[in-house]
Amino acid sequence: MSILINKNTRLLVQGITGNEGLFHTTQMKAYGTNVVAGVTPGKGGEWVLEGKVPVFDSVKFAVEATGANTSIIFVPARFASDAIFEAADAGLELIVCITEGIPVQDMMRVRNYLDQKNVRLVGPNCPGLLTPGESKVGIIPGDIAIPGNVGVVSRSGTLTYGVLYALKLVGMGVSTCVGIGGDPINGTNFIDVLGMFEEDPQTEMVVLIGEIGGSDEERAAEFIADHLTKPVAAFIAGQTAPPGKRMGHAGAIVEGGSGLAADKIRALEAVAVHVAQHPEQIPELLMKRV
Amino acid sequence: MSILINKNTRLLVQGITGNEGLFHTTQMKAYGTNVVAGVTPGKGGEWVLEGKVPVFDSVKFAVEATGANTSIIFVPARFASDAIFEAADAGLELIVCITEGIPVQDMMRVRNYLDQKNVRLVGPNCPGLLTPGESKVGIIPGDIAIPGNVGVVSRSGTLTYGVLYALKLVGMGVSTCVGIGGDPINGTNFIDVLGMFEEDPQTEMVVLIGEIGGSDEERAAEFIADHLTKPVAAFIAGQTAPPGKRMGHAGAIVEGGSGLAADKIRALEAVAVHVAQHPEQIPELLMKRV
Amino acid sequence: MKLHEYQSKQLFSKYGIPIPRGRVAATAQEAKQIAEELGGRVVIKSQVLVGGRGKAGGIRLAKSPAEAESLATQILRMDIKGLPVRKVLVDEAANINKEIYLGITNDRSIRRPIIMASSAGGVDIEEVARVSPEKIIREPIHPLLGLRDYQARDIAVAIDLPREHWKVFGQIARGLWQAYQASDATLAEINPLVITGENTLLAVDGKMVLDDNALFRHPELSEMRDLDVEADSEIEARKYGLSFIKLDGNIGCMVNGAGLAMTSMDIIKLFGGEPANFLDIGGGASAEKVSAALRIILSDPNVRAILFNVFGGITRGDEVARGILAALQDIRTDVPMVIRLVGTNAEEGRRILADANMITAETLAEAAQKAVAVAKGA
Amino acid sequence: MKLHEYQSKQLFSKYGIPIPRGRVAATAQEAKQIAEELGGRVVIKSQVLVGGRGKAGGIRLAKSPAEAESLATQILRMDIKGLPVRKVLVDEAANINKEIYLGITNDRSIRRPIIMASSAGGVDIEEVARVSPEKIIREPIHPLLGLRDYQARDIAVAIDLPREHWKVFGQIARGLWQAYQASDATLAEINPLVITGENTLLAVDGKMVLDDNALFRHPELSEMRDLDVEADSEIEARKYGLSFIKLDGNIGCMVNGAGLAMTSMDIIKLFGGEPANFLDIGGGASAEKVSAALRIILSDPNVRAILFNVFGGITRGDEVARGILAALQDIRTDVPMVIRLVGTNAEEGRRILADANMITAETLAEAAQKAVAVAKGA
Repeated sequence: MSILINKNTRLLVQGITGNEGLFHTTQMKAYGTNVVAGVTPGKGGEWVLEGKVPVFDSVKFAVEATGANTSIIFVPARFASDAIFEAADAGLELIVCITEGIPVQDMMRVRNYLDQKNVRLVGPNCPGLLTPGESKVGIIPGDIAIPGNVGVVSRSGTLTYGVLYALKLVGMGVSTCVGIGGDPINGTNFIDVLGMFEEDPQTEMVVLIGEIGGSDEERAAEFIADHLTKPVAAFIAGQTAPPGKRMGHAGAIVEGGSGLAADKIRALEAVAVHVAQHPEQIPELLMKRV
Repeated sequence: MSILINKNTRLLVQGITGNEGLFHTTQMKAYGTNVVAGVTPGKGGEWVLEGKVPVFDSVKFAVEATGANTSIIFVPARFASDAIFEAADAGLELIVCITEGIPVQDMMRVRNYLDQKNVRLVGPNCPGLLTPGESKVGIIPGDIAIPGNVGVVSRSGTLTYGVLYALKLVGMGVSTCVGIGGDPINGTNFIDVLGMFEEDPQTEMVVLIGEIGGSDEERAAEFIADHLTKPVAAFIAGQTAPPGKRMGHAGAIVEGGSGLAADKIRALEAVAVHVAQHPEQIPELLMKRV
Repeated sequence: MKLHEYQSKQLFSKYGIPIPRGRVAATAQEAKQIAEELGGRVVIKSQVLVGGRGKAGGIRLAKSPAEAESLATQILRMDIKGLPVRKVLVDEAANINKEIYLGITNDRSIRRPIIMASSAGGVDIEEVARVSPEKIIREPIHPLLGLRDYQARDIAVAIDLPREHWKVFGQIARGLWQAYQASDATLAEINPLVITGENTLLAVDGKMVLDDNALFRHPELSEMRDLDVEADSEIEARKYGLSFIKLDGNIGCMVNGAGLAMTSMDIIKLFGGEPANFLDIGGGASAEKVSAALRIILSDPNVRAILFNVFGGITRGDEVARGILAALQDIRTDVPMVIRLVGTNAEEGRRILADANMITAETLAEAAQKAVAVAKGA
Repeated sequence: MKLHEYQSKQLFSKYGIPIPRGRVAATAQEAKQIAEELGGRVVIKSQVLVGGRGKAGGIRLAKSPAEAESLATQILRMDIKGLPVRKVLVDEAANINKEIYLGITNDRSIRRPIIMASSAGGVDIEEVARVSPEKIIREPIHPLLGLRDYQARDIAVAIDLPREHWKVFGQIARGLWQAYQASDATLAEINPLVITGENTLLAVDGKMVLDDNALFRHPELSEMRDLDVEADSEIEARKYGLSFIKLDGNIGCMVNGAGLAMTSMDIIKLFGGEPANFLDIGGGASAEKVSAALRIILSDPNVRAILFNVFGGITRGDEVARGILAALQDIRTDVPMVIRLVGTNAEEGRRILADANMITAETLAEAAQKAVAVAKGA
């Protein structure tokens, strides 16, 4: 078992003929993900990946033709919210949006709309999902994680890779890794994923990687206290970030005293989560807990 | 029993200090309706109806202070959609909008919003509701109907009064009369009310009053065939209306062959509904059926 | 409220939709001058608020300014379906390779606007919709989110529009939606949207209908109303907030409520009469309004009887009665009047009218039968 | 992107919010002239993108044009919190009876914009929020429906605004929302919104922050960016799409990903060092971008060591490596460099850099420890 993606995932790639789309589609396919279709308006009828994946002009037509149930979005930021609406309206169950830099008001409209539909969005501005050995829907390098019993959820991208790699180096495997993205408004938050890990029999312990800004980690701490029976280790990035400075992620703005790393660490430690001083300590913290 | 309104209705009147609002509030109170509050922005703190009903500046404050659970709206058309949003956001369960002439795009936005909330809107452009002997929320003259077992649902206003009056003249009483209004986009349609009448033990037979335009009567016919065990009599106004002419109600536009009275009558008769040639025949049709 | 073609296209242009160069003219001389400015072949198009102008000869191609003048002279003398032509639009003639239909209207069954398109555009689009509904592509528009770009693209694909036109088609669809929403329209239509000989997209004809209820927030659009095409009685009625439509019969009707007004017409016919009009005085009609309504009915020389059918709710019987009395003081008339007055303050109303020499009735059926009888001179 | 007060107020005015008469001046002479035109008492306000201008002496009242000139001279020489004053706004002085706070920002916890107001407006509003949060009224705004009129009214009631001001307050709230939405702002704030001695409402100070990610659809707003107030290195960084913030330490950092970049800073501190900057080269960084990043880091004379921490995902190790090589051909430097390169195409990247004389590390901890050591001259 795993969460969100597995062998039954039939993946559609929006923006498949762009540089990034094509590169990562190749990687996903090589990893074993069942990539059934791509969409690039104006390129319908072409084929990519040596004639293995058909390209459609629209998500609706691609879904009708291939039975795709999951979409990953690589389209540029200014078109990305439309791509999410298109995927949602075409009836996909899971949408993973890699694109970074989507205007925040676009995302508020998207999220408000999706909340009335039976669809899950992961991201945007996220590295996507990896269920080692089964399926990869995103840009997480496939060779840095092995199958196992650790569920990983993170707001960060490359920082997550470091944690996965550190786990692999000590022989610890991962059930599913979910990058939820660092934007202030996104589709899936810590609580959503923690609940799924709690339900997933394969997952026996959980790693949570947060960062400064917002209060998702604090709410995750409450959720862990009330609902999680599995041990959790965490790391919070930005402990030394100067207050008020914008840190690349729109989400990483420390606003008026809230969102500080110290507060998040305190909240997590208060509910018996071990918080690492630096991310490479995570494996030993997990081993202590089990 | 009755539907939608009864002795427990605690009514709030939006636009209570206007001419119409004040006149009909007086009538409703005289009928026995429990009018607990009024709202007119800028007149909060005043009292109307000889000091019996307090006026508030906003629906939220009125609900907090009086526990109102139903609202009736008499505010002018250009402010009416805002008044509906205000009532919905204040948590009222039932909103009856009397106002006519609300722009149709306003109503599409209102209806889309309300569909995600647990609130029922009746109207706009409707005469409201009457549960004879118990409660009146609207402008239907109280003395033209007596309590009884006939449920009445209608798209029209004064035409309905004629039917109620004709029932009274032969001694037939009414459980609840619901004027759903003649606008193309409204809150409650025939099907909603027919379902409630079917559930209501007091109601033993039903009168449906339709008019040209749209296809609500056709859908009501389907619903009657599938769900109604109680006898239904009907009248459809506009049998001689010239096609394509606008008949006052925005809803009463005959568009390209659909919405014709003849089609509606055919659909209803096909499911064993007796359709009257003129509204004053309704009582005898009902008596035949029972 | 319907807009003329030239008004609709001006609005479209404001929202980025490409339209032909052209201007409106009220005289043949002006039409000639515009043709000269446009320097070549022009189309002379009658501006009347009714369909079927082309088939009636109201749209003609002129190959020279002189021909433009002579065709404009002819067209400006025409009546089309009873409407006099007072203006013509002089547009640069387009070379038409293909005609597409694109329109937005409200779909009451789904409670949303809907955008429709077809590769079989042109004058026979209604026939296409009837015979081959699958050739009409329909996309509902979310009332809060508006038309999405991907929807315009899906439509372009579905009507087999060549790829090179997708981008401009998307702009046109977005522009049409913006025009529709910003103007509170109930219909916005480009028919045909053509692919020209130069392989560009061009909105050759356009039509908009605005929501009368929303005109209060569009004063600049209200001013576009063409009073020339309405009967004087209808203009007068609108001034007083009355809903009035002139018909061909001889029994004038004054009723409160559209449903009851239609029913009154139905029942007059049922008993063998012919209504002279539809007239809804609306809710809460004041004496002034009622008085105006009566004047409008009596201005029709065909009227042989008047049926008043008022069921008080918002409208109060006493006010209606006072309105009738006031009107009868101004206008001397021998037309017999039948009145049925029930509901709110009806008793007081009947008291007020006691001396007015009117035929009274209890029920609608009785009132209609009496009106039919007196109209026939019985 | 922050807007200056004068820019924010111009935008507000466009959306119907009343603002004081006034203009911006770059010299004391201009300030004097504007004061003459305004014909009376004026306020001279430094235009710097930082809070606390008033307390720092950057906002002064002038009773005459001559005084305006002399105060402008003083203010135009000031530095406020490190930012030089290059412009002053000369506004007609208002008689202030009461100060109200009104602002809109995004509330990420409810995923909606939120409008906030307080009767205790003015410079101490943050203190009010901290000490008496109940004095701040909050109303969430539906992202698709926008601010509703009734919400503005509810706020007016809740802050005890006298009734005579409700209508104009409603217009101001609606205008602020429109400005916020139409500009893709993340903050739009009027503080104070004053009730004047003449009993009118006036937006005396204003502030807007725009969403950098949405500037592509607001070219006219992008042009308002004030390059004067940014460090050259930050302007250069934005040109290449890098996210860069200058700090006070001596270990330059070049990292891909904001979270990893923050973590790199955290871990440098953990091992006793001080980062010289935050630098996120973003996803899919090209050689050109990496090269620019390196130049920017090396332009800081404090830098004693550089830590490269790249974990390939979208970013490919080989591209990063080529970027470093390219930069090192342009810029001769003796600054020691520690590199950690893992993930997509990392192996090829390491091969490319084999001859570049860099210190390599396997783990982040190792990399940070090595960087701290070489920065201390070990």
